[in-house]
Amino acid sequence: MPTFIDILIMAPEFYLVAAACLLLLLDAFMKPEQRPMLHWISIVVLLVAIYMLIAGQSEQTVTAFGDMFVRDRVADILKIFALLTTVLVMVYARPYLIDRKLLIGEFYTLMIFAVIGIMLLVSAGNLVTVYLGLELLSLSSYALVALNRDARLPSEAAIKYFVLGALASGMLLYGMSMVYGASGMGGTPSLDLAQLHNVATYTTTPKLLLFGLIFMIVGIGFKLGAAPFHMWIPDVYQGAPTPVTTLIASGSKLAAFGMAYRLLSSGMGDLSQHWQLMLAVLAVASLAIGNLVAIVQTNLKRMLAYSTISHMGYLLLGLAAAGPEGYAAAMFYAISYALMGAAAFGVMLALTRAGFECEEIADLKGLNQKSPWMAFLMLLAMFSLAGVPPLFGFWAKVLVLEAAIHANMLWLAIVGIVFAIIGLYYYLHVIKVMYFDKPAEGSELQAKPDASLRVVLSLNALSLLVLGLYWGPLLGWCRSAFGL
Amino acid sequence: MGLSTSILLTIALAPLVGCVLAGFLGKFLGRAGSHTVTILGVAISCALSFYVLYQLTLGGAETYNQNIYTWFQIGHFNASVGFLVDRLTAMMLVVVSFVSLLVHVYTIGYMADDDGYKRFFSYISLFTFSMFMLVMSNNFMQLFFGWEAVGLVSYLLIGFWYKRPTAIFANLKAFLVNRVGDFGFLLGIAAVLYFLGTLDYATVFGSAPSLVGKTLQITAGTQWDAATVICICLFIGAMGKSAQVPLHVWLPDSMEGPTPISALIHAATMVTAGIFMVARMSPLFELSQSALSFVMVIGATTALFTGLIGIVQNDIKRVVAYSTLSQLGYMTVALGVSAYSGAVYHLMTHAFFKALLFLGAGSVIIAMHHEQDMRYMGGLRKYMPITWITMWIGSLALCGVPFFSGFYSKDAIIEAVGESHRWGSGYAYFCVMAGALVTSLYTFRQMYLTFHGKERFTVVAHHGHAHHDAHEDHHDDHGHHEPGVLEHAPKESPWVVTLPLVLLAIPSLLVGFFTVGPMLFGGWFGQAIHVDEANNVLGELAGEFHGAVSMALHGFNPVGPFGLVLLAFVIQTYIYLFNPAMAGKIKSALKPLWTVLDRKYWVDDVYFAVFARGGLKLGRLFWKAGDTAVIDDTMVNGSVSLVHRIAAMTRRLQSGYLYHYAFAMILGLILLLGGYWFFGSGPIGSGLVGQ
Amino acid sequence: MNPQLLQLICFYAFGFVTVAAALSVITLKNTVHAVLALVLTFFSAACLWMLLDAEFLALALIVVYVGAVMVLFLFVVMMLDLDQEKLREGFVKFLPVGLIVAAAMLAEMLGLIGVRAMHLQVMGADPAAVAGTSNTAWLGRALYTQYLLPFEVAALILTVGVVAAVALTLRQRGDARYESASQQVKVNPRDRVRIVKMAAERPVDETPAPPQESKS
Amino acid sequence: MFNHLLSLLIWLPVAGAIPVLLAGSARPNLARWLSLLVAVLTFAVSLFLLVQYNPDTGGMQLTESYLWIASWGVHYGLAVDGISVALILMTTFVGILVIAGAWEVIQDKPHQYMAAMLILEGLLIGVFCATDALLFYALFEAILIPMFILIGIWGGPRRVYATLKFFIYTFFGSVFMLIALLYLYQKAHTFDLATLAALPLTMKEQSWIFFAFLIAFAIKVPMVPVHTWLPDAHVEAPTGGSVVLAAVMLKIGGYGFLRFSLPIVPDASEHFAWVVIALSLIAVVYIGYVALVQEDMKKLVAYSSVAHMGFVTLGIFIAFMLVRGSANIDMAQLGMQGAMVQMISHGFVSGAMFTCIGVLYDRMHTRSIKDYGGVINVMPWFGFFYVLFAMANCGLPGTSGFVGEFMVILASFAANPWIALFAAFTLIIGAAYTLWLVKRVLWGDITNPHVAEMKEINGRETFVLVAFAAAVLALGIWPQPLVHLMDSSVSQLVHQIAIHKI
Amino acid sequence: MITLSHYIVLGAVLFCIAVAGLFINRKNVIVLLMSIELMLLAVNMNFVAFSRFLGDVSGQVFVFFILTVAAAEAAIGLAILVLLFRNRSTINIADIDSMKG
Repeated sequence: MPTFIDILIMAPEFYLVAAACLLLLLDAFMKPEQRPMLHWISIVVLLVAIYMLIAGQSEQTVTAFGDMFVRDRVADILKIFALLTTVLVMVYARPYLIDRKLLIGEFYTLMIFAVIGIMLLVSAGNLVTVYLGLELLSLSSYALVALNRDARLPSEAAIKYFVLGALASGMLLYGMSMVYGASGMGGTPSLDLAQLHNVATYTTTPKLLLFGLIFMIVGIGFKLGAAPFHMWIPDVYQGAPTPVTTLIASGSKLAAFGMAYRLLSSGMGDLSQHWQLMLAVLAVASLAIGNLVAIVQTNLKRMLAYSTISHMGYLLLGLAAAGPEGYAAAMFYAISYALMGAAAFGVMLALTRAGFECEEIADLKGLNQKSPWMAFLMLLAMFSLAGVPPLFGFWAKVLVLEAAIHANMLWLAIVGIVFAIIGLYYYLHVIKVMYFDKPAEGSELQAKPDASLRVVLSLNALSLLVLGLYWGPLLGWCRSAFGL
Repeated sequence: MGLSTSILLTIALAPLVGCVLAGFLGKFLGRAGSHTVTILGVAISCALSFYVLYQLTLGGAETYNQNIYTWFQIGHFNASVGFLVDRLTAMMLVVVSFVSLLVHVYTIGYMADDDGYKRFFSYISLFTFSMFMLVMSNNFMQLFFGWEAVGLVSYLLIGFWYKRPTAIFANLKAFLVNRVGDFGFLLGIAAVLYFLGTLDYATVFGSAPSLVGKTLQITAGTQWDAATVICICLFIGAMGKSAQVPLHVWLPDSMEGPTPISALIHAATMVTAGIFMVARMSPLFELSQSALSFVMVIGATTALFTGLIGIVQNDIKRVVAYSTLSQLGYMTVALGVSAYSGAVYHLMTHAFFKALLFLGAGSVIIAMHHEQDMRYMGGLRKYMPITWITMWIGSLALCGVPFFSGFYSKDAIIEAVGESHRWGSGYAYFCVMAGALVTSLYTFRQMYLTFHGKERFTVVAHHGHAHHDAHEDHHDDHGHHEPGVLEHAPKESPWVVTLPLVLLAIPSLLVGFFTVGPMLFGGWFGQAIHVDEANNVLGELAGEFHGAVSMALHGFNPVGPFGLVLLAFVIQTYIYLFNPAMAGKIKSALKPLWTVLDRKYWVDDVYFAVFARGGLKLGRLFWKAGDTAVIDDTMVNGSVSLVHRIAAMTRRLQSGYLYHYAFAMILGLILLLGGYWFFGSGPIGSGLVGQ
Repeated sequence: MNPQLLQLICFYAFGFVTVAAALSVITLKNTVHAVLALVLTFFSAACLWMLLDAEFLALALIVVYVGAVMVLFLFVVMMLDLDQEKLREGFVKFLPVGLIVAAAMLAEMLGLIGVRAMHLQVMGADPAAVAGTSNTAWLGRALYTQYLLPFEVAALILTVGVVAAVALTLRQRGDARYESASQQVKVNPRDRVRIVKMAAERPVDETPAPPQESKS
Repeated sequence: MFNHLLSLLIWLPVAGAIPVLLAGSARPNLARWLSLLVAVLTFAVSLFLLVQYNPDTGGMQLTESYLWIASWGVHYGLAVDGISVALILMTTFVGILVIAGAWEVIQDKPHQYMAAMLILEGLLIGVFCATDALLFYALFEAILIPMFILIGIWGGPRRVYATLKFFIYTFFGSVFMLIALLYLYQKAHTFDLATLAALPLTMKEQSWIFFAFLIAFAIKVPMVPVHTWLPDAHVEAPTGGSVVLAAVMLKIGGYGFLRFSLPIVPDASEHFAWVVIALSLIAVVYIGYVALVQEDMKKLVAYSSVAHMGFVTLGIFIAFMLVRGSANIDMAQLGMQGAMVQMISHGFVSGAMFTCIGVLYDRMHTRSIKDYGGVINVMPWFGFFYVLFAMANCGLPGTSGFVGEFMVILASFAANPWIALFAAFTLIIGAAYTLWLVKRVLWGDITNPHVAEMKEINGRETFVLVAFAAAVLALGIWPQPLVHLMDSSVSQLVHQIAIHKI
Repeated sequence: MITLSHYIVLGAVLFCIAVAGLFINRKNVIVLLMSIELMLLAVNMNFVAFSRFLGDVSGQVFVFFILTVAAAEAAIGLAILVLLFRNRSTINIADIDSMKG
């Protein structure tokens, strides 16, 4: 039976569930002209949740509901950043939603449900929780993608996302079932990740365990967007409303990392020598496909989608290293990517207007003349994504490369670095368009006057610079989560 | 009383000050101001040079050898700027400053109408400074500095009339050919440093004997004598600066510069820097018989073959230029037979009479309104008597007629070559003897064509003052008017021009007579020049020397160089004074030979084709094939387009169809499973993942 | 008859039906038929689960899947009025690919699962019976104790399903009339009846205000 | 402040860029004056640095070290030795000149231009005083950003190609260095250069690391065959960009060799010195020929930069042959010093050459040599400077261009006469391409009527050229102060590389 | 006698049928969704069988959650499908390729 302690441990989650329900009710009872209030209320709700998480941090790992829910520093950090990026998304989304008449309660509630899904996922202590958290996140995401109901692309993106997502969870579940079965062969069958950790040592059929593991890796690969399970990413990024894309690109990646960490490290840590190479293969494939195909993109969102794929390749570099250093590096990478992605999409959101999506790279032509500040923020985001020092993204790359070398996978680090060179090209292309090209004829490119957006976006993008100059504490925090 | 640093510094820096003032403040100083400051500077140097010479010769001053400042100091290696002033230097100082001073004065007249008047004075003062630095240097580094600096000024002055395509071609050529020499020179300096560990003259010469037996491995199995390598490398530098075959090609072209420059730089002083340098390096050269043979053969070749070209030249300056080449060859031969004093002595006498000849030629050119072709001259003696007389003095000195200064130096060289037993000395002796004939041939031809015979120009009355002005504007742009047509009758040049002629004629006539005893045979140079006893040909000649008069009288021996002079005199007098048609006949009779000489043995053409055009072709090949095709197009852009192509192919995988996406996922799953199945249950690819 | 043999016969029978129906699902031309084949698959699967003493889940499968999900599928299929022929194009073309992939997959899976080891696993006593309860109670106990949190999360997921489905499909047409909960609650009696004071002889210009309705 | 002199030097220009940016395009003159002020202040601080630095002890001085990333042991570590001080001084000096040089030339968004320049300057200074490898690397790469912007916005017609090529090329090189650094970190658990220098490494490790460093620095220097980015970048860059690129940025490559390859992998450096030497000699000869046939002035000077930088790498690696082959410490020092002096000198000379070309370009808007001819007729003063710098470029004694090449040739003769032979070839080919350029541009009669309309250099341009000329001449006439500044540091370096690690 | 492998093999077969279904039905989204339902059935089959044979309740509980989620998933999936049909008047996957490359 749950005790008060259990509830205390899960306080942020419960609080958010309550808040989400409250928002649903508020939405139903609000006058149409009061609806915009929902925006600020949701942001406050999330900020309070962040505060609760920070305030409730603890050094030790604590579990609730009989190991169903694990609250450790890994989870806390991921949750804090997931919430933070969600706040960013909400702030950036406002003008976009207003322009497209999408500022409806469902957007905010689904967003919060998605965040709850993330939080459960990263705190999962049991395969069931993993699955349910994942589904909570996924289902909310599917709906969010399709939320702009009358546009052509979102429904297409949503159906692709949905079908592939369902397929991926099918495979994941199949893998889970096999792992469950394997755990029972010669021991107590269990869905508990902590107990699964030891299965490798006693099970009579490690083959079965590995077999299940492969299916689970497919599920993880899908969530991360690692090649060859990446196919949904470009279409969904492009088709989804930009704020939703932002969420998928930022918070969702943190969740994916959390899920991978929970399943692979917590659950299958003893088999690391088996899955390391699989992840390495996925990493190489992701790096190759992401970076190569991004080069030929003309749509900015699509380009960023491929860039995401390549970044997940780097993240996998850290995971494949399979040690505390590697996990810390991968988590650092996930955080950095979430912030960079949020900033890049944030600039796009700041430039969109009704009837002007600002999705094509060519739309940014001459941005430096029209709006130098926005161009500068985008420049920071792009250089950071490209991994050019002194920006945040560079250090993230350095860390995962170091982790790979540390794990004696020098070849993987070299592959990673070679693709970084190729990847550089398309980020530079964006900067080239913004800075070196003249504005298109009659271009009305201008930044939204929305003050909150401008301020938060500036902070977001500048944080890439600040964290690039002073990334020690964050790294220390990430490392402390893995006992370093 | 010794030599003080301040005196020497003043000598060196006074012209530099003049140069800077005239160059940068020319606007404020005006024309007169510019030439005043520069002449003043050089005059001070000249006076002090005489003072230094006096001190060293009669004043009992010790050789001065001190560093002025440390240029750089690395580890134990010290590169300094310093002065070494001994008698050799003092002689050079006097020659340089004296000729330079006269040329400065002469320039006032010669360049009177030129727009670049101030610039010109600035340049020649800079040259004087550079030359002082060269001759006063006490180490190789500073020597190289002066060496290159005079090259720079030569470059600037040859291209002084920068609008002329020929001038700017000639200056580039001069600089580059000199650079070829410098290339060897620098390697020689490097070799000196490598073997002896210092660049300071005194130390180098002091430890030079230690070079004996040292070798340098050039290729596997090939050991070269260190001294030979050093000396040949250094001499390559001298070949460039002193225009020895095969690096002589720049000197005739350098006549594109104004005539005072030809006199000062390309005849009297700068081109003799190589001779001076080898004389200065005598302790090193004495260590290598092979190098000296090399020097001798090169010098002999230059002496004869460049002189031959002089016979067929029509340009008054070019005749003198080829004569300079030939005389430089004489000096080099003297070096090659270890008669360093002879070389330096000839350097001095040559400086006076060759400067005189050039300035005289310049005077003629002024009179002829910048017409330089002798075929349009003739009979000028009645228009410009001073020039005529002084030119004759210079010519006789050049031919080596006894009692003239040139005789003493040249005859000594020929004698010395005759005495030498070094490998190649037979060839050298033939060359210098034949050269004596050749010298006289072109000299008399030149004198007759210019001053004697019929006038081959016409004077047309000029119309009005305005025309005159227009003429002046373009006066440096010669060749724009009809050849042989003058607007004024030729007349004697102003005093600023003739005065230097006279002042140069005096030493051309007399300096040999008074100095031959001590300087050539009396060991006047002392420690400055070092000759091994075994090589000391001049020492042997000294035994037969019984005074200047006796030597001159002895020189009237018809079976000797003087006989050749006489022969030439007879031939040329007959041809040019009595039978002018004869010249044409000889020319057509010896057409092939004439062509060879007129084309200058095709050396220029070959150089141009091989080095200039060949270099450009090679460069274009490197650029287009190497940089553009291989590196940029194939490697750089090629890999970019390869990446693009792969990307374009890969993007097709993203077909947009849901079932393809699912297919990809399942394929991925199958591959992972298959990989696992294939590699078995052991750690997959454990070789790739280290634990 | 040996109950074990009977079980085995039942397994093969239902297993065959399950597989055959599943194959029909993916091969039948008519989508409605395919849905019905899926229903059959679920039914036979439920029967197979019955063989495993998993009564609750077997029934739930029928209730939830057949009763709810499949009906929803049928509803959508029929509503969308699909062009069946077009949707079948290329079926034969891709059949070999599908078969090859599926066969490869199956071979790998069977090869890796280690069927032989599992062959040794025989069915023991019904664990629910061992625990002394029914399958439902056994399951329920676990669900409400150990799996309480997931249970709550499942509720949340269902909520999301509702919210999402509504948000996506609820179409507010201009001519439809809705009840506005907030306005119903906030209603003020004074708004309902308006007492209009009017002079007897003057004509009324203004029409009475229509009842307040939300169009948004 | 005395303890933070280096930080001040780095961050002053970077921070100074902010007000310049804020001045905005509406107040271009304010931006110009502000940036000039910042540049002058930076130069003043660097002079103060010169005073503070004690050249006699030679070791790292004015050290600043703060733990930057605790968990990685990365330090914000700054210190200078004589080599750094010299390079920093050159950077700040050139910094003033590029800002003065861009004054009214840059009309489009001058505030951004100036700010980018200042940031670039700060980062460059940072590179020269970083003692932590990771800090060095970060700055090394960060430099690309402002340079990318500078070329891309204010560059010529093919600027996009050029700047992308520049960026990717350089990035390509440096990432391998990053891998090498991370590998070293695995072994040493620090990025501190001094510790890495003492780290024992097997020959195999050294070789790999050597090549990783080589590719990074070779591209930066640049060495043949990875030099092709440079002509393109130079041709398209604005004048100031070209000046900084040639004068300072290329030096990072040489500096990197000194700071990384030599101390960390000395044995591999010795073993593969022939590779670098061969490439350097190819640079001198091959690139010399390529430069000869260029039709674009900037390209010609760019190629000549490659050739001249060949002396830097040559001098650095000659040292190994001398120290290890014949234990000739003096000559090794001479070679190393030569390389250093050549770096500084090339900074001034190439900077001046590019400034001159910029002056011409501002008037004619073409860099094609054939469009010019007879410029001296209308711009005599300009001609004076042009000839001066051309002479410096072909290594005339009395100019700075001579000193370094002289030293390197002298030293290389001691290593092997053949090396000296090829190196000395620069005397000929260098003079050929430079003076042929001068001939075609400066001398001759005016053939193009546009040339006749060209105006003599104005006061600002004169100031810039005079400053360059002063530096070129001062260094040529009396190199001893510079040599003395670096002497003990170079000496330490040479002694350090004499020690075998295996 | 029924053994675990019977059920597991059945599950594998169902899984592969689902996979085959994904491939051969390249047009109809609904059949794709049904294939995925088959896949989930295979998973459930595994879980139930493991649970029963290993005598552990967790497997069956997991199936319970899968069923629940599948219901919600079906609702959302079909909602999206309806939306798609409204926008495109087709659910033919071959026509839904506005985004590619």
